[in-house]
Amino acid sequence: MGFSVKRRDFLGLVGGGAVGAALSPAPWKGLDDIAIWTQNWSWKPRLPRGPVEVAFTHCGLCHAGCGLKVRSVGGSPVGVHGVPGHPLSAGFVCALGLAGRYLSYHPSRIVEPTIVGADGQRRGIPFKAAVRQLGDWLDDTRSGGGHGSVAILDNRPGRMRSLAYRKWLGALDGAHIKGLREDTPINRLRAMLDGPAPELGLDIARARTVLSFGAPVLEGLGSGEAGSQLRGRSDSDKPYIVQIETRPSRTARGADLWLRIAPGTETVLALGLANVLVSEGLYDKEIIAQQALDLDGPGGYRELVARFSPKKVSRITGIDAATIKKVARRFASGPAVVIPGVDPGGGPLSAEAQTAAFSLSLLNGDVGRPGGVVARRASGTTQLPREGRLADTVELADVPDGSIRLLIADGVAGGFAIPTSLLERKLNPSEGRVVSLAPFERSALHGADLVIPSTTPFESIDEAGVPIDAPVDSMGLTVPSMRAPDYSVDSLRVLSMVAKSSVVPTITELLRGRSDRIHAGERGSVFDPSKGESVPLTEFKTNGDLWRALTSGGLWTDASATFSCPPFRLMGANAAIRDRLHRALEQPSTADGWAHEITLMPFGWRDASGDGPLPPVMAKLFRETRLRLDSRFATICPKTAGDLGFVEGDKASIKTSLGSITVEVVLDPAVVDGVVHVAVGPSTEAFGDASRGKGDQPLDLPSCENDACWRVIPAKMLEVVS
Amino acid sequence: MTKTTPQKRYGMVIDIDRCDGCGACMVACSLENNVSVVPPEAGIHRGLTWIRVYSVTNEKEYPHSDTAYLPVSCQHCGNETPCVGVCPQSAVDVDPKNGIVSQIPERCMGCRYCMVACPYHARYFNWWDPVWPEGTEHLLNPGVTPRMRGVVEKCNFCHGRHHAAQERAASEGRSEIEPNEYQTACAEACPNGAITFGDLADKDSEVAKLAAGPESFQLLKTLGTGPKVYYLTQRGWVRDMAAKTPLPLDGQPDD
Amino acid sequence: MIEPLTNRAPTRVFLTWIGFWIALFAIGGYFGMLCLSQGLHHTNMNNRFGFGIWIFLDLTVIALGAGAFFSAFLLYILKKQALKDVIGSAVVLGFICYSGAVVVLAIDVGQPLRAWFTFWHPNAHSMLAEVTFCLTLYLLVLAIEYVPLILKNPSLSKNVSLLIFEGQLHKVVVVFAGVGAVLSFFHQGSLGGLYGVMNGRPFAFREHFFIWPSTFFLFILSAIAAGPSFLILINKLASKITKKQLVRKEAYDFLGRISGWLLLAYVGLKSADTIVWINHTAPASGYSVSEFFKEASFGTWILFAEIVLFGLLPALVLINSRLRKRPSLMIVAPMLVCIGIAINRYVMTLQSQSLPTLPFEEFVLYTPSLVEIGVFGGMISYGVIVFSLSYRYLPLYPGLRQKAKT
Amino acid sequence: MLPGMYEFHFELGHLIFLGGFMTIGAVIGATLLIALFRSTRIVTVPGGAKESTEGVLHHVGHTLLRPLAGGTLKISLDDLGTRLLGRPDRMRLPGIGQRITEGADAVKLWRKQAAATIVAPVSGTVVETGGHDDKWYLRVLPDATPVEGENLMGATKVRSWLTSEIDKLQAVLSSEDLGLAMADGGEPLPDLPSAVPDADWQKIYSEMF
Repeated sequence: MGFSVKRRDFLGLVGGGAVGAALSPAPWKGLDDIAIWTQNWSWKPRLPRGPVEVAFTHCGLCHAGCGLKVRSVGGSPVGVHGVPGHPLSAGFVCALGLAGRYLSYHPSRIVEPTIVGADGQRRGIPFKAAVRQLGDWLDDTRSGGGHGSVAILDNRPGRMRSLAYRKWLGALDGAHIKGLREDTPINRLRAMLDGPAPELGLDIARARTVLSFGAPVLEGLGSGEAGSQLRGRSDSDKPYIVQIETRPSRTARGADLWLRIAPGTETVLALGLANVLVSEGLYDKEIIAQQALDLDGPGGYRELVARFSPKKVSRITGIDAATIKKVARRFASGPAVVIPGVDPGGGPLSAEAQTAAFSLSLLNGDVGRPGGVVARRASGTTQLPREGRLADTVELADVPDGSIRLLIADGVAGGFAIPTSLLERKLNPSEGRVVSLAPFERSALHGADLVIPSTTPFESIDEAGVPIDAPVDSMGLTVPSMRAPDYSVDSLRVLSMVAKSSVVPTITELLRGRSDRIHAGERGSVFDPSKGESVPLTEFKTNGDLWRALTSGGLWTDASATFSCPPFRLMGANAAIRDRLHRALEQPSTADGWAHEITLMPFGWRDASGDGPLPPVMAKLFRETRLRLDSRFATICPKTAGDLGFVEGDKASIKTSLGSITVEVVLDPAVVDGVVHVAVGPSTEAFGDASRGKGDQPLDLPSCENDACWRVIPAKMLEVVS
Repeated sequence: MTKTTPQKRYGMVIDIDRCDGCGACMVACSLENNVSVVPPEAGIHRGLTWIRVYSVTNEKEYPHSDTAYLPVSCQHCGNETPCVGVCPQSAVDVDPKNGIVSQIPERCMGCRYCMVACPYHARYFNWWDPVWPEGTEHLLNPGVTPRMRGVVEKCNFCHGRHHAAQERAASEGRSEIEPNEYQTACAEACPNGAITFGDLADKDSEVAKLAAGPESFQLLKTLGTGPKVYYLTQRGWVRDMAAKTPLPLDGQPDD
Repeated sequence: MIEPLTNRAPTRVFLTWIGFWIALFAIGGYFGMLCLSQGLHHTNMNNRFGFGIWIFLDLTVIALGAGAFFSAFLLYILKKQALKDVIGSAVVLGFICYSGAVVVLAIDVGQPLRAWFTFWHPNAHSMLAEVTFCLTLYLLVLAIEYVPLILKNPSLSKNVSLLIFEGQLHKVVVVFAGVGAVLSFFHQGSLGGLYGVMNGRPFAFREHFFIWPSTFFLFILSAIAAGPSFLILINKLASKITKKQLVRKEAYDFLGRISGWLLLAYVGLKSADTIVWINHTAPASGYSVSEFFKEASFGTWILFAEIVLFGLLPALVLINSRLRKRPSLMIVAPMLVCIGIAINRYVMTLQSQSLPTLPFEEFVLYTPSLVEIGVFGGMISYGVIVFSLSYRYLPLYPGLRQKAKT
Repeated sequence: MLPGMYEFHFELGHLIFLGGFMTIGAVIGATLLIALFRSTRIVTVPGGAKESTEGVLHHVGHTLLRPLAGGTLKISLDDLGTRLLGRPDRMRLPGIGQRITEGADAVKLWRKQAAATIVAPVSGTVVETGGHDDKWYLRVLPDATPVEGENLMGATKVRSWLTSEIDKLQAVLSSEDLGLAMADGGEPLPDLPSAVPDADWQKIYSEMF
């Protein structure tokens, strides 16, 4: 009895307690705490904390050198923005620039010097040992090698750094080799001018017509800002863009007129246009009469173009005669810019195509004419602080095969991929060695015998480039916004350590020197990114003031110069090229009789291509949206697919005599029948790795015969049975 | 909400004819909002792309072939917002003050009902723990908290920036933020000025003018969800393809 | 030590049987842990398929589990004595279906720890909130209805207080039957509502009556139509396995009849709803229904199968008392009914997601990953285990002892 | 969820929704609590679970024989019997010293106008009567110590017999419309007559005792 009573009391107690507790705040507080805990499960990264500092700099990822506003917390950049009103980039930043800071942590970054041992295996070595090794190689090369046996591949010539290279090489009788870049063709034009010519720029903004041979005009050509300007402007005042390109690129699709030209027939089309200009007398008679050295006479330009009647040209290029006439007339109707484009993956046009294209500029009297080709004055870059002999700068294409014994590749990213075979051809077959100073595993340099990692653009001070469309010279600096890791080293420091004879200045000395000379020149104006306005250089009292301005993200721009067109040769001075122009109508013979059934045309994306890696976020986004297909995909037209028995999504292998790559078939009705387009550049797999076997296999395929041109590659496309 | 502050209706106008599919908006968005770098096996359907640029071709041959690029983010539906009603625990809501549809990741339990309900496929689920490459965590934007695994996320018109702008205004004793103080990352980054962001309620604003213009249209207007993202194009085929035309009750499209 | 009831299978046989299912359950459990500890990327769901096989099967299972509340409703409220034979098994089945579904749902959501936020910050307008509330409460009710069965194990019924507790529960079983009925009517409905309310998904969106879309009512009707059929199937299956006549013919016949008529009503309303949808609802939101069925994998055949082949046909069989006498048909027809309901849930869940709403989005198909299948297999085996144990240790079938005696 | 908590609005839909569910929850909870509470009132039945079942014999007349000190036996109703009768309205027990003969009527109990006659499980002399309503007992000095037999069962036989008895009971009940009495055909309720007032109890008692 008593027992049961106890139990009832007990229950009462418990019940009452429960009710009482429910009325107290305790359980609700408890629930809230649980809530807060469950709200943060599971893992989340810790965010940087602290005050946000704002600094200005220039982007060093390509030669466009866009102005950047960098927001940093605790010394690491947490945000990158454009700089409105910037004279060159006008607030523009491309996707790569926005995400570029992530490259410093890219998985493919090289974190220690490595060397390829006798066993062919790559292994890490201490920095000192690496430098010693380089010194030894330098010595044997010098003992055995003649002119140009030591060479530096410079992806961004024209910098003060480049001058230091040339001085260093000068002492070694070495060669300073230009890496590929989009204004490479302009040197063809300079070569066509008689006598010394200044640096030239294209005045796209003021042109009436833009005749682009596959240049990414609307995808960030030159300052990048140019393209956006062109798109942004209203139809009335924007230049008429004629895109001559086989691939349905974004520019081709956005251009006012897209001429889908048959692969590799640009030369013929250019001469066809010239034919119309000449026969209809649309060219600038005055200038031609005064300055043209090779118009008339046997084998002259007139005789040459006479053979390229629109009808004949139409048959070869696949563009109907009427259109050719129409374009020629439009072209002649005012100042025009001709751009023989360099594709980031497909490389340059053939030398004769470039020459033929620029002959149109000369015919139209656009050289030295606003809205055409304008001159830039040299400004403080000609002489070094300490005098010394400078090695000549040569195009990679013009380097004799097998001449290089020791090739040192500068670390800066070029953005333009080079076929492995091309580089290998230039090396001495027996003892050609490659030393890479790149911070990443770079496609063309995957086989480098020695790698000494340098800094990434956001970590080191250097000059931002001068874009192709800048009418005047300028000086902007890539002010470091991140600390350079201990394992990275400036290329000049490496050279100074192995320099036997000459003394190599530091990059800061070089830049300060140029800054001072610019200050002494008293020309141009300086843009202050924090204020968003420019002030005349003369307002800077001391050279120290200018240097301070530049090192805090300012930009000096030169005053524009006038330049009258000197005498010129419409077919250029180079006999070989002239000869090829004359034979342009002959069918191009397929390389080494390789029976091909399809034409492989590698291409690259302007801001995310070439030989550098891709920031993880870009790799991810392109992967998830398929907005840009990487080298794992091959685009062909439905008809070709039908003929070869492919359907969308098939796996295919593209073969040349040099090798083969495996791709997934993608269909696009806008592609030319019989052509396959494969992107070159970092794969979007993983974090956007550009290293061997992931990024740029397409460039292992071309053999790069006839003057280093690999736009059009005869190939086979076979089904892969899985 | 207080009666004194006038209603804002933040919205966006995207000029398809100016978009060249460079993807800068996507990159800027991901960086601004600390969108995690999802592992490669995610493929095209498991990623996180708050703003996703679709490339659409007219399937014609040269010279008639044409391609349009359509950046699609959350459309911030202003009417019967499909995702808000369905969320069982009020993790999605429309801010009555400015019409921004926001997702509260800390409250989301990841049932994904909102994703099923969204007609614009603009909501994304964290199938993985958030990942960034080794050592890049200190490059993240301190203004936006990253989301954890197992929750839904989407475009919120760069809420972090809106918040910051409001705080700045408050610190200067203003109740209103100036139009130029608040821009989304995508609008800021677009190199072609294809994206215009602003207050649709403000009739004089650029965005309101464009949205009212003859070339503007909304995606899936016929669903009656009242999206606050508008699109512009002069290309007939793009409009016909992108804007769903209302059907009469016999189920045939009317012309 | 709890002992099995008289005339049950020998221990060795039972252990081998149960062992197999426990193994299967373990696999499912492992896969479940994978999802909970590493994230849902182990499934094949994606941003276009927020709901996958789990939701589809949960809905199906819950619909079939409706037998529980519906029989309880008929027996206790409407006093349909014929159901006394099956009520035990019905309650157990219901408990299995609902508890299993809830567990799978917990794995299905990305942040199970936050599931309780639905009670903390409920959104009264969300059908899913309604589902959650009903499901939780009804699961409680089922548990309460299950307890007396457990207490009826002779070794337990020795304890007087347990006996009395059981008795007390039985005093109020009517309350539970009633509450259960209300709850499950509602959440079967709100499960349908899930789809009908999606104004952004023209394929799923339906006309509304007051605050509820037509699917709300269709789901209730289809569930109470399928529930009895499922009961028939399971009990027949159990009889097959145990080689015992567990349920009297009258019970089967009654269930069949109920199922038949309800299904007929459902088919009628479903057809009407479909016609309205084709001619009004879908066009009004800018879509012609032909767009929905243009992909072969979801052609009009599926509509036909759902309504006619697996709807009208079995309904006609089940309402015919002569056909109901045929044992073979009493297996085939209920089977068709259950499949038909499954198809309906499949279409509403998966087809509505396969179809893109954006004109430039693609049609996506989805196939479940091994993990998803494994987890669900685990749930099935959980059901078998619970049912076997209940059959072995609890007097599920009052009829059984009479048979045993004679 | 609760007023004053985030996301709670005093709007009709919200109130109906939450109100509805909270009410239902409350109902379920309350019923459960009540059941639990009742179940804790332990009754001490002689021959119930509290005493040892050592040497207890079970008579087919639903009586239990429990040997007590001094060779006497305690006679009381078994579990099922108790449940069948619940609390008798009236009872007639034999007087002390009175003789009872095995198989002959010994005790008579009335419940709801129905009378149940309990036969004596053994022959002997009543030495003590006790208890009240459902807890009555007789203490008897038997003529001979009872042994298992046709009508007296030990623990081994009892179960199957009981089950059959229960089935018998159910058969009787289910012949009428009494869903609740045999909760899903399981064990009977503690107090059947009150649970199923409208059954023909006279018939049932004559069947069972």
